[in-house]
Amino acid sequence: MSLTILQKSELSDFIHRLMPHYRVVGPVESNGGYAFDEIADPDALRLDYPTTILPPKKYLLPPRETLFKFDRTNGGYLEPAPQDRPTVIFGVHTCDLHAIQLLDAVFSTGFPDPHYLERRNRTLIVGIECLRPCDEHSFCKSMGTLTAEEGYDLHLIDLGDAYAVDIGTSEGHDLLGLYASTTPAKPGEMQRLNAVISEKWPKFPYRLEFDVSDLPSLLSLSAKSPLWAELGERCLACAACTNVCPTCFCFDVKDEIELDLRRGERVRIWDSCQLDEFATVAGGHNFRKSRALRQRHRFMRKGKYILEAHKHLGCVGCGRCARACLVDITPVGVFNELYRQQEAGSTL
Amino acid sequence: MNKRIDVHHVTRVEGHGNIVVEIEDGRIKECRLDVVETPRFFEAMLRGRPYQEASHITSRICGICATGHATASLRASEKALSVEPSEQTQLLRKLTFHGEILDSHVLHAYMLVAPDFLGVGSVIPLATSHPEVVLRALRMKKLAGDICAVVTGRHTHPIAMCVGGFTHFPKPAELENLHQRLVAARADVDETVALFATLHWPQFERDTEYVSLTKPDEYAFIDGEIITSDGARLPAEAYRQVTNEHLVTHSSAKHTRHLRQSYMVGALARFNNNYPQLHPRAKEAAATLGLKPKVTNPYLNSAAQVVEIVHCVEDAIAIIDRLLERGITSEQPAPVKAIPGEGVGVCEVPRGLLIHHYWIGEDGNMTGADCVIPTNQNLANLEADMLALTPLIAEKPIKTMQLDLEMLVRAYDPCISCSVHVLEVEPK
Amino acid sequence: MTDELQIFLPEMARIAQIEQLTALEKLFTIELPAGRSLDHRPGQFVEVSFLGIGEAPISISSSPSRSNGTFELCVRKAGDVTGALHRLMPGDRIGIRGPFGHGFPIEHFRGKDMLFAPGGLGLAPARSLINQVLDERAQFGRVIILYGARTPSELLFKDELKRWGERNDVELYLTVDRGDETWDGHIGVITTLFKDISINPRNTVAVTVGPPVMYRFVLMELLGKGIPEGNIWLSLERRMKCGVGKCGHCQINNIYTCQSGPVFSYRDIKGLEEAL
Amino acid sequence: MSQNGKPKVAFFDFTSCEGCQLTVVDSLQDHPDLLAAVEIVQFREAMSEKGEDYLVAFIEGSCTRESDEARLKKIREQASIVVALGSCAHLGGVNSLKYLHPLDEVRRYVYGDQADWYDTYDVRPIEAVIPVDFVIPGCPIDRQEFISAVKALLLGKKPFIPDYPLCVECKLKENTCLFTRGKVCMGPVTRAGCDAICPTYGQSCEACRGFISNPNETAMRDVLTKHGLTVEGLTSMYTMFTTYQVRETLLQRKNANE
Ligand SMILES: Cc1cc2nc3c(=O)[nH]c(=O)nc-3n(C[C@H](O)[C@H](O)[C@H](O)COP(=O)(O)OP(=O)(O)OC[C@H]3O[C@@H](n4cnc5c(N)ncnc54)[C@H](O)[C@@H]3O)c2cc1C
Ligand code: SF4
Ligand code: SF4
Ligand code: SF4
Repeated sequence: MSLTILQKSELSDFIHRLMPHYRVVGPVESNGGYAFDEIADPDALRLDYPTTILPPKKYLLPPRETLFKFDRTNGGYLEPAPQDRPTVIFGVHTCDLHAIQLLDAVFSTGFPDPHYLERRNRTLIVGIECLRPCDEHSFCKSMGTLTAEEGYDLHLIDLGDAYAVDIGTSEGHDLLGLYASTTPAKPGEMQRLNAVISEKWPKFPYRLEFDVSDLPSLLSLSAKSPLWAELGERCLACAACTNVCPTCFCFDVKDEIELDLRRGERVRIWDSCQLDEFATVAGGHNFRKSRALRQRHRFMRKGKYILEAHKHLGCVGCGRCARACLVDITPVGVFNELYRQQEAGSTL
Repeated sequence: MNKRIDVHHVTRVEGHGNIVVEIEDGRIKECRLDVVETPRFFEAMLRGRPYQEASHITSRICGICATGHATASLRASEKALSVEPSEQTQLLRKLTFHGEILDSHVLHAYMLVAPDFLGVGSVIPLATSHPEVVLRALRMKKLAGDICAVVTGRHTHPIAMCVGGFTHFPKPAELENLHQRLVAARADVDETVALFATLHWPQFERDTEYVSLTKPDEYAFIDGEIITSDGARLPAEAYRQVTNEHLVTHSSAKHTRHLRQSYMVGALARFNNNYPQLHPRAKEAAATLGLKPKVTNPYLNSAAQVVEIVHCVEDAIAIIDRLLERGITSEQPAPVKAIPGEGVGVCEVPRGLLIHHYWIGEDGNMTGADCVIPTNQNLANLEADMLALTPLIAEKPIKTMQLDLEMLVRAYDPCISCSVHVLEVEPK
Repeated sequence: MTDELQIFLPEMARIAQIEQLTALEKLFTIELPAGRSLDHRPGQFVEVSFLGIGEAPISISSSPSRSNGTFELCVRKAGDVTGALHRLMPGDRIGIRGPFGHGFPIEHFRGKDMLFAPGGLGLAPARSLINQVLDERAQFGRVIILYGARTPSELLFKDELKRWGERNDVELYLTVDRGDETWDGHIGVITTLFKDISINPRNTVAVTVGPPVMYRFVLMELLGKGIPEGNIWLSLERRMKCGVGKCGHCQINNIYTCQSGPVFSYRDIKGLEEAL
Repeated sequence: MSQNGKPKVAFFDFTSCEGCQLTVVDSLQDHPDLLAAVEIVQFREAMSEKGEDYLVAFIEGSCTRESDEARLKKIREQASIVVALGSCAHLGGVNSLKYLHPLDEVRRYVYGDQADWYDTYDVRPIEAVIPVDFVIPGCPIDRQEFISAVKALLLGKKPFIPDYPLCVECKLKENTCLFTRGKVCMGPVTRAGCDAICPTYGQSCEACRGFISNPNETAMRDVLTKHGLTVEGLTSMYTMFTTYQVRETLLQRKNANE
């Protein structure tokens, strides 16, 4: 880890210099909240944002993405998808950094996914250290995502009138070298950094009533819990929870065609395991017909299946799904309830 | 001589109407426009609903003047509840209103009227014979629709308008984009004026009473006093003195009359009554088209629409300038100051004077509503025109007669789905 | 992006031949470009594209031992893509991706008695393995085939069934749920065939492919006969949108059917909450 | 099919505001090639020509009187494919408000009871009169969805109409949920496909596209009441476009209980 200092007054210039070469995105005010969006005016960037509705995932796995184009008249001539501009994402919280690491794992294991990986390779990530919880829904500390050792090219820590910049990769180093004016960290700034970091931790509460390392086994034991049925009663199957999730990656694939019925493209679009038709096959059989089963699948995936398949937990504690759910189905609530049920069961 | 013309469902008009003309021994026995649209009871439907829903329900009276109905509805509620919309709200409303007038006039002039003059049955053959004309019309219509979309989400059944203001605000970049496109559209507008200046309008004059809203300092579309070419001038609230709605047997729509047997509303009436307030470029266009108040050939209603196209484009540009200059703020809707209440909202929708009159109860629910629709006001006048025209053309072959009559009906741009609102509900 | 990395880009293949098997099923013979062979294993599937409509996973129905540079797909008209495939003619082109999934581990089956119990359309994938086994007949013990369809007219590959029935090294039992005037064979669901056969459970590999509802009952029979869980093989159907372990649709607990399957031994999946 | 190989389509209107037909006209702005893809043989609002030979009939508007039934049946006889265009045709739509006196019944719908309905010739969706092959929902229809549906029909596949809640699209729009802005919204039980245009423009969804086929009614009621909706408010939310559906569901429940 090497540290330099970027004065806040220099940030705007940094971004301006990036703009001819990169698509620069980051959190901006939107709709009474915040959203990651393309930055046209560096002053619109809000690095001290609490949270966003959609995570920065949308720049790596877009909600709708062309897989290839075709022309049916020309023997089905196929053309690979066009590429996005190289992108710098500013202001990624540590929970989202963890989520991106999971996505990296998902899309590079087995058949590597060229669409994701190409985009990922052309994306630089500038993280920002969280100094206070986004709101009452975040539970990053419990999930072990309140800090990130890797997954960023640059990482910013707010020291008041300057950012301490932690350089994570050589690409990050070059970006800074080419486009930003920074100064080496002075001893006073190192001290401030230490103070900032040590002050932040107590501000974050632990919200799980057990250690996260017990989560997979807790879920294994909970396959038959009555809680799933209860969640099934409440759930609207609206998919808000999965659509806002930084680690969800399920998708549907569709063909779109022009009116001439010749040219078209195959696209992938976000899908959700919470929707009725997600596991329905021809003939009408639905492998997860009830909302209860779908909720179980969701939480099992977050706390167990994904970990087993990709060595990362499928939940990073960002709290987005909890904020989005109209019927208050939240990971913290669910996991703690399962834990209490287990505790009660094992002491019977 | 015996002749019978029965156009069962006049095409290229909004809604269902039949022309019935019967000439027996050279005498006109029948001459009427039957409105056979199903009554839709909108006023009854409003009763008991929260006032916030009224504009959403009434916009569904008509897909073409949806924004007009919504605006009249909001103004009626606002008057009833003593709500005073901000300057920004008024500007945004005017802007989207211009979008609708443009959309409707372009649709009417190019797609419904022009085919008659170019000798085809619809705009579809025009796409091959006069592609540039059709593409221009589509381009202008798209711009018109986009104005509405930027301000209210969409033209047909606008979304972001509510009592007291808006629930969504355009971004400056979106307005700048519209501004550029409007300026660029002047070329299309000029072409439009030029095209319509070449058309040979049927020669037919019949003076009548022309009724519209009026405002001292602008060409009135939203709010204002009611004025008539016969010299009457009265506040909107007194609309019943003008409209005198009455039922006639052959129509599910109500007819109206004022000082004469009938009166006319719409672009021609506005043009005749408010010529001084037109934008200078619109006045130039009027000159090119050979229009000078007072115009008494009803076929020229379509030409007056072309003049209004010019006016609306110019005024939209001016409104956007003003909005950009003062900046757009995401303001809350203006508050309701009094409840219950009664209010009258008036607008000049594409087809003429539209009146919504609401009664809102203490609980915020509608207790009564009355809507007076331009097409209803025109029906009696249209029949009077038909009656005057028929003897003049009685010698022509029946096909030509029929076309002349149909063109007359279309010139009025009747909006028949709007016109059927038979059931009136007064507060008990 | 180089072409080898393209996991979603299909290859345009030619339909060499189409045979109408039943009212709903057609058999397509497919040729890859440049005479390339598909190199599949029995039990694998391909993703078939009709450009403009979409993709559908379809099992390879021919056996690798008979490839001749072509392969066969037996397609039931079930919706948009399959319906569109049914409207195609020989010479038309379709997109092919794959083969995907693990096939049957045939190397572990050699020397064993083979009991096949496909139901309905399940014969399509099973046929690939059956023909492979028959082509290497000497390497296997008994070959028993129990096949059931709903009605006689829905029986697939009737000519082939006939040929199998005529061989003296194949024990073929057919059944239909509902008979008709053309049918003088056994009537009843597939499980009613089991009581007539005796097997050596220690040396038998059972392969069953069929609709989800069938498995529970067939498994009861197979386990009842004493076949070890590790020697019972089935092929699971799931919705699939990518075939490459990404889209999430085919997930059963922590596994992706398209990658770890679609062929599984009962031992592998019986612990999975949602498998059967 | 006409001689040029283009399928012949016709547009018909019943009781409606004609906004959906207008939307069809509007869709030409972005897709003038529509005219090259199909041959329109009847479209009263926009053309005088009338052809009686058509493959696809797009029907706008509700059936509101007995005489409409004969006309609908004639169209059904001629057309191979009948598509209901917009809320009025699909659901009865805003027209069915006309008979909305029995607020009590709607209340019972929302609260899961059964109800007694009076019998009258009521406004009805066209599906209540003739079989409908496909529906393009919305008040008005969505231009894009209309074009996509035409393409699907041309290709011989079923038009894709989502059967999941509006919230799916609303989230992708990154709208702040109206429920957290102190409003209420029908999004969680309403069929998506409009790109959540009303919430995006700051207004509650009024369910103009109808309900999804498997709504969680109980949970929805709890959400609405938790956000302060009174019984009257609930009733009004459930009846803007869907009075007919609410009645039908109630009737079915009543019959099921008898
Ligand atoms: C591993 C595997 C092997 C298969 N082998 C064969 C075979 O050999 N022959 C054969 O005829 N069929 C086979 N199927 C089934 C076949 O994939 C489906 O019938 C087909 O996907 C339906 O697509 P469609 O576009 O025609 O139908 P659609 O119009 O898309 O939909 C019809 C129904 O199919 C469901 N469905 C949609 N996509 C899929 C999907 N990808 N997988 C399953 N169901 C889906 C939908 O929920 C809908 O209910 C196999 C399926 C799998 C998973
Ligand atoms: S957000 Fe809540 S209601 Fe919606 S699908 Fe997820 S858990 Fe169910
Ligand atoms: S605003 Fe409406 S549609 Fe959007 S998320 Fe909230 S409830 Fe769903
Ligand atoms: S948001 Fe709701 S009311 Fe608005 S268009 Fe969509 S479905 Fe209709």
